[in-house]
Amino acid sequence: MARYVLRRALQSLYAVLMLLLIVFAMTRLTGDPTNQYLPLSASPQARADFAALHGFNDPYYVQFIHYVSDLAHGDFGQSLFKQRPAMEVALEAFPITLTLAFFTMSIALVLSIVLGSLAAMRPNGLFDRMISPLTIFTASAPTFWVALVAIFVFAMMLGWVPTSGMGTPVHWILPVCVLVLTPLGVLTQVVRSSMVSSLSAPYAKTALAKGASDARVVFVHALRNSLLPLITIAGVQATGLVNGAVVIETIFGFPGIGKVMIDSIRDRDFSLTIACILLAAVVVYAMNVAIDIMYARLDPRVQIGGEARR
Amino acid sequence: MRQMLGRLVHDKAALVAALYLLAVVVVALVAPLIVDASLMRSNLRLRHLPPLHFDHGWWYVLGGDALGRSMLARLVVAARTTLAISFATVSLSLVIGAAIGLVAGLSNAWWSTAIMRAIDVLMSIPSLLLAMVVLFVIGASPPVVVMILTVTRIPIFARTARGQALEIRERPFVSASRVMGASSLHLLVRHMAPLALPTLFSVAALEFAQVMLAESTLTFLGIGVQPPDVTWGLMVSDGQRYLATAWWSALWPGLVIASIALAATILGNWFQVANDPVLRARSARKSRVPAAESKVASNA
Amino acid sequence: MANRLRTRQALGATLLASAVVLGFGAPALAQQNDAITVVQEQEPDTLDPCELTKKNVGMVIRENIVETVTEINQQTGKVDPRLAESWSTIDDTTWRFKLRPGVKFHDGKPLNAAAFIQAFKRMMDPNLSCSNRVLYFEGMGVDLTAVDDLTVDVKTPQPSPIMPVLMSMVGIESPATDAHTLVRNPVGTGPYRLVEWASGRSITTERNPDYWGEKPQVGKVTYVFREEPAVRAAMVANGEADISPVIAPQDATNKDTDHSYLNSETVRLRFDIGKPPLDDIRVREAINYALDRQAMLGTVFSASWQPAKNMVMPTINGYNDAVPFWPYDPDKARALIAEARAAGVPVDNEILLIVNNGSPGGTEAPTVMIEMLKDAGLNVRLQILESAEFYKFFYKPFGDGQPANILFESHDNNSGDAGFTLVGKYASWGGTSKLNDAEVDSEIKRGLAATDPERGEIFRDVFKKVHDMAVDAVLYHQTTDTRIGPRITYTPTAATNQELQISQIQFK
Amino acid sequence: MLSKTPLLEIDNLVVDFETPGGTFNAVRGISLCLEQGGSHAIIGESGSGKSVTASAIMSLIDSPPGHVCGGDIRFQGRSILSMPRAERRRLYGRHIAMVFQDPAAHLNPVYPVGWQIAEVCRIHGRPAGEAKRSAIALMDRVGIGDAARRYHAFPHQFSGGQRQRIMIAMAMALRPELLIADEPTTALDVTVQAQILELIRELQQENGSALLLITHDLGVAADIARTVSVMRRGEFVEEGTIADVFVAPRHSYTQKLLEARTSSRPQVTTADAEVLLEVKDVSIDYGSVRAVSDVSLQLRHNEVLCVVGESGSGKSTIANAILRLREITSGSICYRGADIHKLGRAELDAYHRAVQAVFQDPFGSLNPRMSVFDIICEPWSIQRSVLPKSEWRQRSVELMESVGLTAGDLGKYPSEFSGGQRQRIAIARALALQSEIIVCDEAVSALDMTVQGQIISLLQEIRARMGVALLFITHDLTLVRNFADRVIVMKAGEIVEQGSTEDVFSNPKHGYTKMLLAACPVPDPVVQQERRNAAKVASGGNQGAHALARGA
Repeated sequence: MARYVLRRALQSLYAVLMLLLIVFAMTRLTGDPTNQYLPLSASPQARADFAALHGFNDPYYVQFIHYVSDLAHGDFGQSLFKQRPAMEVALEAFPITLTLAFFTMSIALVLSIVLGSLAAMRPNGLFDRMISPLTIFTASAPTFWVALVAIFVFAMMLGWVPTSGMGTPVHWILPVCVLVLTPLGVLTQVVRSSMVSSLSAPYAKTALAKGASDARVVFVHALRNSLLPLITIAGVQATGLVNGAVVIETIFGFPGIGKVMIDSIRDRDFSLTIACILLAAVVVYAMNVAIDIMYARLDPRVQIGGEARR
Repeated sequence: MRQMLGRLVHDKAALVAALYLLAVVVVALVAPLIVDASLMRSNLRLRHLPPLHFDHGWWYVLGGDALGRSMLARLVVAARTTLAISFATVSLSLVIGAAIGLVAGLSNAWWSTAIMRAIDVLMSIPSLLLAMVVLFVIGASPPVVVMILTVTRIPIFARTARGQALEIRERPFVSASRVMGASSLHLLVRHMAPLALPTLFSVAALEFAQVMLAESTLTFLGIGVQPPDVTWGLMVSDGQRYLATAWWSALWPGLVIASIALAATILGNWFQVANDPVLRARSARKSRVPAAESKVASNA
Repeated sequence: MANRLRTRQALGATLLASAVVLGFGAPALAQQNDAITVVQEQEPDTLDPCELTKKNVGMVIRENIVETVTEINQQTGKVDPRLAESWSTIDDTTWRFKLRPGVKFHDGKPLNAAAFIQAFKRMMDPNLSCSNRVLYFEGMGVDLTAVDDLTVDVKTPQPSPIMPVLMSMVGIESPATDAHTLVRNPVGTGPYRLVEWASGRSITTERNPDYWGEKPQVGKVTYVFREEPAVRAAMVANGEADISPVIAPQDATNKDTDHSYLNSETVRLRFDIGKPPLDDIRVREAINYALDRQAMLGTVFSASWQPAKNMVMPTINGYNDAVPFWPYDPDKARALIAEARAAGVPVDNEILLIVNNGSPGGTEAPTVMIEMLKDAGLNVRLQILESAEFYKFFYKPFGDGQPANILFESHDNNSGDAGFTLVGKYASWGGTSKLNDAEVDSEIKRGLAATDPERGEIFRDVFKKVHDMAVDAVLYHQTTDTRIGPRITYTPTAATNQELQISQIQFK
Repeated sequence: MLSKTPLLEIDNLVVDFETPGGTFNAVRGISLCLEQGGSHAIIGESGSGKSVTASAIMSLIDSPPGHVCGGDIRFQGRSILSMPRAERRRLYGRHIAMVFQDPAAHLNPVYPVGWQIAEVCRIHGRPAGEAKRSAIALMDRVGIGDAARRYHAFPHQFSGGQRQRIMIAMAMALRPELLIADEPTTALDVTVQAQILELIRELQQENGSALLLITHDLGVAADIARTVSVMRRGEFVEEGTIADVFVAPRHSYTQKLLEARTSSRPQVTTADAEVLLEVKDVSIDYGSVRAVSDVSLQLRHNEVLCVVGESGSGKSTIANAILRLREITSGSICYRGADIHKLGRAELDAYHRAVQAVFQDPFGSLNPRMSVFDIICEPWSIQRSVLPKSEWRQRSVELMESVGLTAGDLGKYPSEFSGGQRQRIAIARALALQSEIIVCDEAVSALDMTVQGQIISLLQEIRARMGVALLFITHDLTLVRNFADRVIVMKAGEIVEQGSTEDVFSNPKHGYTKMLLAACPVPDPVVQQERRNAAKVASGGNQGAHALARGA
C-alpha cells in the first residue's frame, strides 16, 4: 500500500509539473498586472520600476525558470496583492474550503444513499417518481441563484439562520445546504440506478434464496456493490465542488480557496493563483489515490496498481 | 428509428420531455419571426412590470425586466443563443472527446495512456478558473464561451468514450473484424463509434444542462456572454440583483434552465435504457424486444 | 486492524480540524452593548498606514487607527487640523506644520517631528510601493526637516499651494513600524486600535483608552466582508451588522435605514477624440444631445444621482456653475449626425462603448445608452471588460491598435481642488486623458501654479472650454447608498466613500 | 405411505410474463410431486420454462414483468404462494435451498466466501461464532482445502468449480429438506462437472434431502436423478423415471433430444491432402504465465481438426494466435509454408481472406447495431478486391440461403434472431471471403443441444460442399466424435494426445483423455452408473476428485 501511494505520488508529480506549465502560461497570458497595482497617476517610470521589481518585463520563459527554481526551494512566491507568501495565504484559506467540502460531501453521500436506495427499492414507485425529478431539479438550478434565494427566504424572511459569514456552526447551515444540492442530485441518481441493477443482480437472488430480508438484501448485499460507482462519481463531484465553492464563498463571505483563487485571477496575483491551483491539484490527486484505495477495499476484485492485496 | 419512436411513446415521462424540448427548439428557431424588435428595446416606463397582468399585452404576461423589456420576449430570444451555445459546446466536446477517447481506447500504446493522463490534468484544474483566465485574455463572446466550455467538457466525453472503447474492443465481433483484416479506422468507424454513441449521447443530454449552468455562472462572475447577446444564464445573473424587488426577473429564466435540464436528463436516461437491451429488460414495464424474451424467461 | 485504526485517526483529525474551523475564534452573533459590526465589500489586502488612501484600507484605519496630518472638512470643503494643530507658509516653497502636543501612539511612543518625518520617509520608500507615494507625492521632491520636537518644515522645489490638502492623505504611524514591508498591524494615534485581523473573516478594533481627543461612544468594531451587495443589505436588515457603507441602489428600499450621499464621484463618457468619427465635434455634440440623462435616473441609475456638467462636485474649487447642461434633444442629435455624414465623416464606423464590469448601472445602463446612440444614427457596440482589460483602454499608454471607443468612467475627487481632475482627464500628459490640446494644456499648467482666487478662475475657464469642445459627455454626480441599522446614528458624507470614522457613530 | 404429505407439490402452475408483444406464457400449467429424499430432474432447452419453475418455487420471479397467475406450490403441504413473506423467508435457506447456474455471478463479489456461507446460518438465528465454525466445516466438507484460511478469500479468488462447491456448501449449510439445483454444472468443465455432481449426490444422501435438478443436459439428469420431466414451451411433454423416459421415450421431442448428437460423419479422406496451416513449436506467454508451450499441429485441406481441452488448456489461445489476435512468444505459424508473422501487406490480406473465424458467444459475435446485410458484407467492405459492390446483394442472399436462412432476414438485426440463427449468420460471414480455413472457437458451446446438432450438421455440409478446412475448438469431447477427422487433446497448454477420431475414442492412450471420456455423462442411467464407477477408479476415488478440485 505504501509503495503504491508513493508510486502514485511520483506519477502525480509529473502531472503537477504539466499543470504548472499550463497554469503558468495561462496566467502570463492574462497580461501585465502593473496597471492593476499602480494607480491612475503613476508615472511611466513608476510602472517600469514596478514591472522590473517583479520581473514582469522578463521573457516568459525566464519568468518560468525563475518560478520553478524558487519552487524547488519551497518558495511559492509572494502574493502581490496580499504582500504575503502566496502559499501562506493559500494554506490559510484551504481548511475552510475543505471543511465546507467535507460536510457537503458527507451529507450528500449519506442522503443520496438513503434516498437513492429507497427510490431503487420500488422502481417507478411513487417515491421514485417523486425523488428523481426533484433531485434532477436541485442539481440543475444555478447555485448562485439558489444561494441568493435561500438567503432571502431563510435568513431575511424567516430569520432562521444568519445571512452569511462563518462565525458559528449555525452560519454553515445555509452554504452547506446550497452547496449540497448539486452533488446530492447527481449522487442520488447514481445510487438509484446502480442500486436498481445491484438489486436485480444474481447475488441478490442468492441472498433472497438464503431467506434474507428485503432490508438485508438492500443494505448489506446491494449497497456495498452500489458504493463502487458512487465513490467514482463522488470523486468527480468533489473535484467539481471547487467550482461551486467559488460561488458560495463569494456570496456567503467564506474566505476559502475558491474565493482566494478567483480574486487572485482578477488581481493578476500570479503567484497566489498558481499556489492555489497547485494546492487544489495536490488534494485532487490525493483524493484520487484515496478513491482508488477505497475502491480496492470495497471491491476485492480490484487490485491497486496491479499488485495483489493479499 | 421507428422502433425508438415506439419506445418513446411507451414512456410517458420521456415523451413529455421530448415534446417540451422540441417545443423549445422550435420557439428558438422561429424567435426572430415572432418577436418584434420593439419588444427588445428598453421601455423604462415598464421597468419591473409585475408578471401575470395583461394590461400591456400578452408579451408582458411574465412581467418586465429592469429596462422594461418583455420577459417573455427576452426568454424567447435568449432561447436561441442559449441553445446554440449549449448545443455547439456539447456537440463539439462530444465529437472531440469521443474521438480522443475512442482512439485512446483502441490502442494500448504509451501515447494512449499519455493522452488520458493529460485529460486527467485538464480535469484537475477547476473549470471555472480555466474559463476565467481564458475569458480575461480573449474577452467574452459566444464563440469564446463555447470554446472554453468545450475544453472543460472534453474530459468527461473522452473518459466515457475510452471506457466504452475498452469494453467494445474485447467483443467477439471486433475480433471477427480483425480476423478479416480490418484496419483500426474500420474498427473505429464501423464498430466502436456506433456502439459507444448511445452512451455518449445520454452523457451529452446530461451535459447539456451542465453547460447552461456553467454559462450562467460565468455570467454571474462577470465573464460570460455580454449584452446585446442574451442567454438565460445572463438573465438569471442580471435578475438576481432584483431578488428583493422584482423576484420574477431571475425566476423565469432559472425555471427554464432547470426545466430544460430536467427534460434533458429524463430524455438522456431514457435514451440509455432504450438502447440497452439488458437495462431495458430490467426496467419494469418498459419494452423488451421479442428475442430477449427467451433470455429472461429461461436460465439465460 | 492497523489500517482501520489509522482511518479512524484520520477521520478524527478531520473532524477536529472542522470543529476548529467551525466554532472557535468566532465573533458572537449577538452584539455587545457598545460594539458594532461594519460590513464592507472587500477585505483590505493590507492595513499599512501608507496605503490609507486605498478605499479598503482607509475604511478601516483612516482616522480610526491611524490619523492624518490634516483633514478635509466635508461640510465646508476646508482643511481642518488633525495631528497638525496649525500650519503656515514660510516662503513660496516651504510650509511649516505644528504638531499637536501630548499625543501618544498605541504603543506608548510620543508623536513628534521625528515620528512624522520617519513616517513620511517610509511612505516615500520606493521599495514599499505605497500607493500614497505613487498617487500624490511621486516626483514632487518633498523634503521634510524638523524645526523642533513638534514642528516640521515641508519644502518642495516648486511652489505647492495645496500642501495642506495633500497632508490630509498622510497618516503618521508609530516609529516602531517595520520599515521594509507593508504591515498588517498598524500602530497609530487614533481613537481605535487593532485587536485582531482574522484573515478572510473579520478585523476587530477597540476603543483606545488613551486617545487624545473626545472619547467615542462605540467601544468595539468588527469589520466583515461580503462581496454580494444584496447580502450586505440583508445583514443590516437582519441585525447581523450595524452599517453597510455601500449597498446596491436596488436594495436601498427602506427609507428608515437607507441613506444616499454624494460620494464625490462623477461619471462621464470619455470620447476617443483622436479617432474618426469621434474626431468630429458634431458627432461628439450629437452624443451629448442623444443621451436622455433624466430618463436614466431612477431606472438604470440610482434616483438620487444628480445630473452633472463638470467632472467635479460643486463643492470643489474650480467648479464652473455657468457651464450649461446638455439638453436631451434627439432630433438635433440626428441632424448633427446627418450633417457630419454629409460632410464625409465616417459616422457608420463602429465605435466601442467600453464599460468596466461591476461599474454602476451594470449592463443595463450601457444597453440603454447604446440604444439612444443608435437612434441618433451611430454604430455603437458594447464591450464589457474585466478590470485588468478595461485598464488597457483606460490608462496610457493607449495601444496603437485600439479601435475608436467611448469609455464609461467614474472619477473621484474629494480633495477640494479641481487640479487632479483637470490634469488626469484633460491635460495631454494626464494618465487617462484622450485630449491633446495645447491651449488647454497651458491653461491647466498656469492654474496649477496659481493660488486662489486666480486658480479657481482658471480652472473654471478650462471646464468651460472642454465643455464647448464636447471633449466628453459628463453625466452624473454619483451617490452611494448606505444602510445604517436602527441601533446607531451616523451621517454619511462624501468622505464615507474613503473612510468611516467610527467616532462619528452614536448609539440611539 | 400414501397418506404421507409429499415434500413438494407443484399444482397446475402458470407463470406469465408481460411483454410489449403481449403476454408470454412461460409456464403453462405444470404439476409435479416430489417425495422426501427423492430426486427429480426437469429437462428442457432454453426458453422451455424450467428455470422459471425453479424461480417460482423460490419466489424469485421478477415482478413485474413476470407473475404467477395460476396454480399453487406447496411445501410439506403448506402453500408457499399464499404464505406471508416473513414466513416464506424462514423457509428459504433453511428448508428449501438453491444452487444457481453461474456461481461467479451468484456469489456477492465484495464479501468473503466464508462470510457468505455463514450468513445463511446467521439469518436463521445461529450465533455468529457457531456460524463461522460451521461454515469452515462446510467448506472443508465440500472439498475446499485450507478452509480456515480461505474462509476470508473472495469469490474471484476461486476457480469455477470451487465457486460451485461454495454455492453448494451455502445451500447445504442448514441441511435443507429440498435442494433445487438450477443448471449447477453448465459452465463447468466435464471433469469438474463430474466431481460437482458426485458432491451433490453425496451431500444429498448424507442429509436425506430431496433434489430438484434443472438441466438441459440429459447426461447430467441420467447421472443424478431418479425421475424426470421433459419440459417444452412451458409444458411437461413427458414424465416418468429416468430409466423409462431415456430408454423408451414416448414423445417425439424427447426422442429428438436424445438423438441430437447421433449424426453420422461422411467419410472424407484427407490424410494426404495439402497442408494449409502448420503450427510449429509455438509457445505463448501471458505475462509470466506460460499459456501454451511447444504446441505443433497441422491442418490439411478440407480437414476437420478438433482441439479438445478444458478451460485453461490453451486451446483458445492457439486459435487466437492462428487468427493473429495474439502474439506468440516463440515458434512459428506457417500458412502454405509462409510464416504468417513475416508476411507483406498483400500476403497478409490474402491470409486474412483465407482464414476466418466463428466465435463462441452468439450474442457478442455480431455487432448489434448492424443489419444482417451489413454484417455479411463487412468482409467485402474490408477486403475491397474480393467482390464488386454491385454483387453484394446477390451474393449475401446466396450465403444466407446456404446457412439455412432467407433473403428476408438480411434486413433484420441480430437481436431478432435466436442463438442458433446468429451462429448461422456468423458462419455465413465467415464464408463470405471463400476462405480455406474456418476457425470455430467453441462455436456451439453456448447453444442448446438440439441446436448444437443442427449447427454441426451445417458445418459438415459446408465442409463437404465448399471444401473448407475446419479447426474446431471445443471442451466437449463427445460432441466431436461423429464430426472430427482428427482430434487433439490439450491439457495445461500442452498436447497430451492426438490422432484420428476413431483411435482417440476407441483407444485413448493418455490418462487425461480417458478421464475426459469417462467424465462426460451419457443419457443412459445404466451406462452412466457404470461410467461413474469406472471414473472413480480411474481418478483414484473420492480423494482424487478432491485433489483435482483444488487444482481446478
